[in-house]
Amino acid sequence: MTTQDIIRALNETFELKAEVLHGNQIRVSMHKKQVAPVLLYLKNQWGFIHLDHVSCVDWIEENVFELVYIVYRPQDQLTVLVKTKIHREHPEMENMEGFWPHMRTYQREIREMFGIEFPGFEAPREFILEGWEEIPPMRRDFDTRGYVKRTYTTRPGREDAWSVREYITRRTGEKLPDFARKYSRD
Amino acid sequence: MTGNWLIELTGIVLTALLAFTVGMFYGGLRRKVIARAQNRVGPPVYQNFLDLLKLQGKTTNVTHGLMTHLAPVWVLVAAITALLFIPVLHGGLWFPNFTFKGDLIFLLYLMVMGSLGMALGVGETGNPNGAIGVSRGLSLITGYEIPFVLSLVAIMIQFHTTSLTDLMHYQQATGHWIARENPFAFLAALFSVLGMFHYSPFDIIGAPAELASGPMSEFGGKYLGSLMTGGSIFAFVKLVLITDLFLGGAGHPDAYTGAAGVLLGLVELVIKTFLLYMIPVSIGIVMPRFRTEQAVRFFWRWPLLFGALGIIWAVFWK
Amino acid sequence: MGIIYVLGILIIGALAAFFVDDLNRKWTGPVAMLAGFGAAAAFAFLPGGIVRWRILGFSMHWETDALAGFFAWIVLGLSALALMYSVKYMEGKARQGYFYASFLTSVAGMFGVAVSKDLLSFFIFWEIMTWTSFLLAIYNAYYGVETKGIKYIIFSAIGAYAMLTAIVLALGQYHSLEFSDLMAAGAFRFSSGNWYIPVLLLLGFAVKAAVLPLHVWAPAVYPKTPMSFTAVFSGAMSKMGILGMLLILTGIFRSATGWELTLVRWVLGWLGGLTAAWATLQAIRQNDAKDLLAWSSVAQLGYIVTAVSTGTRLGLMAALYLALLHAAFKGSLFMVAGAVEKQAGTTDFRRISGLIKRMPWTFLTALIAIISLAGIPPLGGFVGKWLLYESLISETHAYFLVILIFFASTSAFLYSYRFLFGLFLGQEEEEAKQITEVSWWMLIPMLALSAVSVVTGMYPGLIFRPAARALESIGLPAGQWDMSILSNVWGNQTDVFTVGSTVGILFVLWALFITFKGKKNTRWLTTKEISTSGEIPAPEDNCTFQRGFFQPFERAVGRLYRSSMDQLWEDIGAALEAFFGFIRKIYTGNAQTYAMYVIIFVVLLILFRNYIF
Amino acid sequence: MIMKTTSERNKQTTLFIGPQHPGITGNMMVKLLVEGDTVVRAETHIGYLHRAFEKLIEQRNWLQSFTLLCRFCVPEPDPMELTYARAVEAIEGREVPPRAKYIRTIVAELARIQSFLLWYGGQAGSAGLYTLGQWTVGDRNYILDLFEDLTGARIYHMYIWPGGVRRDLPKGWADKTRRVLDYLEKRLDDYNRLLFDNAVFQKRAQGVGIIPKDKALEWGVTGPPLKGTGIGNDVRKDEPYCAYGELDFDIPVYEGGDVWARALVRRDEIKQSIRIIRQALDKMPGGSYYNRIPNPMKWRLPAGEAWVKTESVRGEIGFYVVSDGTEKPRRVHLRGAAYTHGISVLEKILPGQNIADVSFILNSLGACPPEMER
Amino acid sequence: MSETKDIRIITRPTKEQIRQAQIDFAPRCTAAGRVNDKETQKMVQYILNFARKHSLFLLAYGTGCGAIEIPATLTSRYDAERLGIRGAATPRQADVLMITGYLSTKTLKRVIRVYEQMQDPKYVVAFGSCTINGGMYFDSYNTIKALDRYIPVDVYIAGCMPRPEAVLKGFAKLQELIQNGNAGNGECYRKNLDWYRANQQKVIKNWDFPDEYNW
Repeated sequence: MTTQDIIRALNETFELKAEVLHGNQIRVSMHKKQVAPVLLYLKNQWGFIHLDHVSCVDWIEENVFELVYIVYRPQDQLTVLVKTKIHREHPEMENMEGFWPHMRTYQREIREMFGIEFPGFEAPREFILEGWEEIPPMRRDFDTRGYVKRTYTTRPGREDAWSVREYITRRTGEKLPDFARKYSRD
Repeated sequence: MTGNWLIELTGIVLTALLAFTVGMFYGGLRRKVIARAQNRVGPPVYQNFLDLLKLQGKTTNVTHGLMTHLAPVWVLVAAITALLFIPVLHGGLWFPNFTFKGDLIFLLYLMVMGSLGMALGVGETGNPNGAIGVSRGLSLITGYEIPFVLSLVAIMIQFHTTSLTDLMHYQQATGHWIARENPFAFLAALFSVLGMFHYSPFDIIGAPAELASGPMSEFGGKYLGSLMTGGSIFAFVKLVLITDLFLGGAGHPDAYTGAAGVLLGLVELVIKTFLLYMIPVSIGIVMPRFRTEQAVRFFWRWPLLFGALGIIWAVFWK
Repeated sequence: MGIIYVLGILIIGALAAFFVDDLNRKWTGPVAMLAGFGAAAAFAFLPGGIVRWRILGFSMHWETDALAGFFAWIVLGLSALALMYSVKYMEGKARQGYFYASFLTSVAGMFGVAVSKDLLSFFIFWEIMTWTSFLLAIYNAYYGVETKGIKYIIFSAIGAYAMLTAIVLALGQYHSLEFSDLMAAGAFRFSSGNWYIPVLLLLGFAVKAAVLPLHVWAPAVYPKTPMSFTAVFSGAMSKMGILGMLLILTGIFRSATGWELTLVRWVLGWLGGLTAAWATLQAIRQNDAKDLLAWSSVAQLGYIVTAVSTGTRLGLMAALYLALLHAAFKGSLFMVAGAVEKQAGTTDFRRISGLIKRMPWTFLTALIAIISLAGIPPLGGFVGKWLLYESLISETHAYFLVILIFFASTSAFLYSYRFLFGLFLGQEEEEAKQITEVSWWMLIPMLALSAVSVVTGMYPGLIFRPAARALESIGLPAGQWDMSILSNVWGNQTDVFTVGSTVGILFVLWALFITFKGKKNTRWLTTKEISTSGEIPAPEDNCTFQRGFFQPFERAVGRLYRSSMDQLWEDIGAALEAFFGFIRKIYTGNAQTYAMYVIIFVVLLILFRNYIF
Repeated sequence: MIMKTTSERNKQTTLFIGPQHPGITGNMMVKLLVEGDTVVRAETHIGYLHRAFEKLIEQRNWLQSFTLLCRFCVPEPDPMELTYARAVEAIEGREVPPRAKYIRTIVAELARIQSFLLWYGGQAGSAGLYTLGQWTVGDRNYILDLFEDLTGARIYHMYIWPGGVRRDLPKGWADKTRRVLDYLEKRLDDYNRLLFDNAVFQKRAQGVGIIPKDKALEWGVTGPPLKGTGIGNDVRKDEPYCAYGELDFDIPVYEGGDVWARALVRRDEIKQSIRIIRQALDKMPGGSYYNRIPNPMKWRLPAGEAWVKTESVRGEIGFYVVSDGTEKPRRVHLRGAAYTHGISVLEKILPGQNIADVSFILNSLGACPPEMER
Repeated sequence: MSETKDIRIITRPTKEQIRQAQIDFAPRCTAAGRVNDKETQKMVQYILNFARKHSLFLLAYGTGCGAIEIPATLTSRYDAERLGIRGAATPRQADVLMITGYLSTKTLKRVIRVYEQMQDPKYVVAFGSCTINGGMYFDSYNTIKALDRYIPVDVYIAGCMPRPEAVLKGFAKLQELIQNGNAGNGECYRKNLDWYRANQQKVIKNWDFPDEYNW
C-alpha cells in the first residue's frame, strides 16, 4: 500500500484532492460535512485504526478555524491529515466521540480552548480551565498579556520585561558586545 | 505482687517508660536500618523523639468529635495495659506488675482494644480513606489473629497453662525455649507478628499511595504524637510477648539479683527483642505490599497450616 | 405463690392493655409497663413457692428453684425494660392493644417455661410463647413479612411436633412427665434405649436457639418484629431453648464420662461453633442494622450452645453467664436499632450515617453494648468469652473447635464496628441535622441494660453466684466463684477487677492529658472538614464509605461465601421447600389454623395414647 | 423526622486520588466512585498544571519556544525538543549533520533511561516497595550528571536545536558515559531481582489493569503499554529518525496487556537503550554538530505545516506545527502519549479494579499530567 | 540613546520604593504575632524549635515541575531524611508545604485549601523562579505571578529548576529561621485573612470555600 493508493481511493470515493505532505503523510482538505464519512471510511476500509491527533488552528485573518484530524495506519506507517475549515462565528463541528475513545478528550479540549461546539456532545464543559469567564483562550484575539496585567499582580521591578543583558550594559556603561548586539531587539 | 502500692506504682511507671524509650528507639533504628539498606545515611536514631516532640509542640490541633479525640487514648491505654500484664522481666521487683492477674486469652483480647478504639475515632472523622483503611485493617486482623491463636492454643495445651509467667518459668527451669519445643507454633506466631506490625508486605491499611495514610489521615499534632507513642509502646509489647512466649523471656530470678540482675535482664531483653524486631523490618525492606484479600489469604494458608501442625505436635508431644 | 401472682399480673395486664387500648390509646403502654414491672416486683418480693395441680389426668408442676429463678430474671427483667422502652417506641403506632397483649402473654409464656418442672406445662407455655411471638412477628404487616412469619411458624412447627412426639413417647414409656421422674428414669440418656426422646426434644429446643441448620427463621423474623419485642425475642426467648437443652442434658453431664458426653460435645459443640462462624460471616455482609443484629444473635447463641455442650464447670458457667449478658447487650442493641429507626426512619447503613452528634446517649449505649458483644475487656462480654475458651481448652480439649469459635469471635469485630460506623460514625449528612435524641423513656432502659455490661465487667461474680446456685440446683458442678477473679482448671487467673480499674484509671488520665494539653488551640471540626486531597467535594459527592464495607474480607473468604455454604443452603432450601410444598396446601400460614392443628394433634394423642403405645 | 433522601444517599463513595495525594504522579486528579474495594467509575481531572504553553509559544519566536517546550513533560524534556526541532526542520527543509543525529540519539536514549529509572521508583513505590525507588532514583543522578556535563543543566537541557545540537560532546564524555552505562547494567540486575523476582510483586502485577490487545490501537495506546499487549509498534523502527535506522536494537514485546507485561517491556527497554547508546558512541561520526541557523530573532520559516512523531519514553509523541511565514509559530500542538493513556485509557481500564491498584496502574501507564494539559 | 537610558532609569522604581512596595506586598506580622518571639524565647521554646527544625514533614504535593527534584532530594544521593525531612501524606500531619514551581489558578485553590488544613506551626517553601515573579510564565493567563500575595511564604528557592543542593540549602535556611523563631506564618495568615482572601478571590473565579475559616 502506498500513498498513491490512498490518494486514489479518496479521490474516487469522495472526489477529494489529496496530496502528499512529507514522505508517508497525505494531506486532504474537505468540507466539514465530509469529515465524518471520510474518517469512518479511512478507519473501517483502509485500516487507519489509530487516531493520532486532532488539532485546531485559528486563521483569524481568514475568519476560519482549521480543524485537523490525523489518522495513522500502523501496518505501513501511512498518515492522513484530514483538514477542514469552519467559520469563526458560531463555530460548530460534527460530534465524533463514538469513533475513537480519545476523540472525546480532544473534543473537550478544542471546545474549551477554541469555543468550537460539538452538538450532542455531553461531556462536562470544564476540562482544563476552571471558572473561565473570558473568550476561549487559544483564540488569537485573546490577549494573554492584557489579561495577565488585569488579573495578576507582579512583583515590582519586572513590569517591563527588559533584556537583562541590555540593562546591565546600560547601567554599567559597558559596550554591548557584538554577538549580543546581533540578537538585540532594537 | 508485693502489696506495697508505692513499689507497684513505681514499677508501672518504670515499665511504661522503658517500653516507651525502647519502642521509640526501635522506631528510629528501623528507619536507620531501612536507610542503610537503601544506600542512605538515614536519620539519627533519636529522630522519633524529635518527631514526637515536634508533634506535641504543634500549636494548633483539630479533632472531629469525641471519639476522634479519644482515639489515641484508646491506643495508649490498650498498649500500656497490655504491657502491665506481660512479664517484661521474669521475677524481680518492678517489672512483673500485674502479670499474675491476666492470662494469654485476656491478652489476646486486650490487644484488639486499641485497634477498635482507633477505628472508632477514625470512623468519626468521616474521611472515606480512613473508613476504607479500617475495613482493611479489621479484615487483616481476622487474617493474622487466627494463626496466632492456633500457636497460642498449641503451647497452652502442650504446657497445660494459659499463664505467660508459667511458660517463662518452664523455659527458664528447663532451659528449653518453646521455639524449640514446638517449632511449628513458633513459625505460625512469627508469621502473625509480621501481620501485627503492619510493615510490608502487610501495610495495606495505611498505604500512602492509595489511601493517603488511611486511618491516620485526619490525625495531626498532639493526636498523631499520642498515636505514635502508643504505637511505639505497642510494638515493644508485641516483641516482649513473643520473646516471653517462645524465646525464653529475659531475666532469671535465680541467676541475677539486685540492680545488676535487672540490668542484665534488660540487656538480654533488648537483644532478644531487637533481633526479633529485625525480622519484620528486614522483610519489609524488600517487599511490596499485598492487597487486603491476598494478605488475608496468605495468613489462612501457610501460617494456618503451621499452627495446625503446632497443635498436632502439641497433642502428640505430651 | 409468687408464680401465680406473676402469671396473673401478666395475664391481667395483657387483657387490660387490650381493652384499655380501645378506651384511651395513651394509657395502653403505661398499663403494660406497669404490668411488666409489677410482675418483676412480684417475682422479686414474693416467695416463689411450688405449684402443683392436675388437669385431665396430667400433673402440672411449677417451681422457682435457682435455675428457674435465673432464667425468670432474664425474662422478667428484660421484658420490664423493653415494655418501658415500648411506651415511647410504639407511640403513634396502630394496634397497640394487640401488641401489648401479645407481648405480655408472651412474657407470661416465657416465665412459665422457666418455672415449669414437667414436660407438659413446659410444652404448653412453650407454645403460648411461640404463638404470641408469631403474632408480634407479623405485627408490621408490610410486604414480605407474612412469608417471613411463615418461615418462623414452619420451623416452630417442626420443633413443636418433635417435642410433642417426644412428650407422648415419654409418657408412654415412663408414665410421667415430671422432669425429676424422667431424669431419674434416665429418659434423657441416649443410652436408655429411647434415644429418640432427648433427640427430638433437643431438636425442638434447637429451633428456638437457632442452631444451624434450623436457624433460618431467626434472621428473617427478628428484623421484622417491632424492635422493642425483638429485644426480648432475641434476648430472652431464645434462651428458653438453652434452658431446655440444659434440662435435658443434665443427666448426661452429671455422669461426666462416657460416650454420650463425647457425642454431645462433638455434635452440639460443633453445631454451635459452626452456627457462630456461619452467622458471623453472614452478619458481616448485612447492610441493615437490624439484619446484622439478627445474624449476630444467631452467632451469639452459637457460642452459648457450644458452652452448654461442654457440660463442665467453666463451660456451663459460660453458658449461663453469656445467656444473661447476651440478653443485656443484645437487648440494648435492638433497642438502639429501634431508636435509630424511630428517629431516622431507617436502619439501612447505606442511608444514614453520622448520628453520633445527634444521638449521643444512644451511641453511648451502642458503644458499651458492642464492646461487650465483641468481648473486649474490661466490659462484661469478655468474661463470657474467657470462660468459654478456657473451658474448651483446659476442660474439654476441643482444640480445633476453639479455633472455629475464635475465628467467629474475631470476625465479630468486623460487624461490631460496622454497626457503630454505619449508624453513628462517618459523614454527618445534611438531612440528618434535624434528627434528635430519643426520649428518656427509651434511653433509661437502654442505659440500664448497658450498665449490666459495665458492672459485670468488674464484678462478674454478681452473675456467677446465682448462676452457680442455679447449676447446683440441678445437680451440676458449680464450684467456688470469686467476685472478680476468673480461674481455670490449671489455676491460671485473670483478675477482671484489676483489669477494669487499670484501664479505667489510665483512660481517665490520658483523656485528661489529651484534653487539657493545648485545649485552647484545639478546634472541633465537622465531618465536612476532612482532607480530601485538596479538593472540595461537590454537594453531590458522597464521602461516606458504606457500600460493600467489608468487600476485602468477603473476597478473602470468597470461596466460602460463594460455593460450598451457598450450595448447601440452596440444597436445603430446595429440599425444605419441596417437603413443605404439600404441607402448605393444608396449611394456611395462619396462626389460628396452626394453633388448631396443634390442639387437634394434642387432643388426638391424649385420646388415643393408650392405643398407640 | 424521617430521612427523606433515602434513594440519594444510597450510592457509591467518591474518592479523590489527587491532586494532593502520595499516590498520584504529578499534579492531576482521578476521581473514583468506589463500592467497597472496587472502582466503579473513574474520571480523570486535569488542568492543574495548565500553563498555556501553546498560547505562549505563539508569542515567542521559533527558538525562544525551546525554553517552554522542554517543560511540556518534566521527566523527559529531550524527546520534546527533539520532536519540535525535527518538525521545524521538516518545515524549513533543513538538513542535520550526521554527528548531530548521533548525539541526538544518545541524548534521547539517556533521557529514556533516566525516565525509566524514575518509573522503577514510581511503580515499586506505589506497590509499597520503597527501597527500589531509593536505589534507582539515586542512580538516576549519574545520568543527570552526564546531562549536566553535556548541556549544563540537570533537568531542562534545551540542548537539541533546529539544525543540530547546541554543543559538541565535551572531552571524555563518551568514556564517562560508558562507565555509567557499565555501572547501570550491573545495578539493573539488582533492581530486577528485587522487583521482578518478588512473588508479591508478581501477584500484584499479573492480571491487573489489562488493556485488551484488539482494542489497544483503537484506544490510542502507544509505547510500553502497547508493547505490553503484544503489538510491537515503535516509531524508532517504523519511521526511523535520527540515527536509529543505522543502529541495531530490538523492540521488546510481551503478551498480556497487564501491569506485569508493561513492567517487563520497560525492563527490557532499558537494556536496549544501553545497547543503542553504546553503538552510537562507537559509531559516532565526525564533522559539524550544528547546521547554523540565521539570527533567531529574525528567523522566518516558510509557511507550511508538519506532523512529526517520536518514540518518547511513555509512547509516541507528536508535534503538529503550523508556520505562517513569520518569526513566530502560528500553532504548535503536542500530542503526548499520556494524553490518551492518562485520560481515556485510564478511565476505561480502571472500573472493576481494586482501589489498591489505582496508583499502581497509573504508574504503569506512565501518565504525565503536564503533557496532557500543557 | 542616552536619553532613552535616562528615561528608563527614572521609570524604574528606586530601592526605597521597592522596599515600600515589598512591605505592601506581603503583610508582615509584628514580633508578638509570631509563633515565637526571639527576645522572650525560653528554654522550652528553644527545645521545641530544635525539635521542629529537625523534624520537617513535607506534604506530598507536587504542584508543579519542581516536583521532579523532590524525589532526587529525598533519595539516596542527597538523602534529606538525615536532616529529619520526610514525607507526609495528608495536610494534617505535615509541617512544610512545598510549592514546587508555578501555580495555575486551579492548583492555587487546592493549595490554599491544603495550606489551611495544615496545623501550626506550618512553613511554606516556594520553589523556583516562577513562584517569585512568574518566571518564564510572566505572560501566561493561567499562572499566578507572586505567591506571597496568596499564602505567606517562608523561604524562596530561586532557579529553574533548583538543584537538590539548592533545595537542601533552602531547607537549611528554613531550619535557621525556625530556630530563631522567625518561621511559620499561620498566625500571620489568620490575622491578615481579609487581605489574603481578597487577593485569592481576585484570581480564583469559582470561589466555593466555606465562609468560616477552618484549619
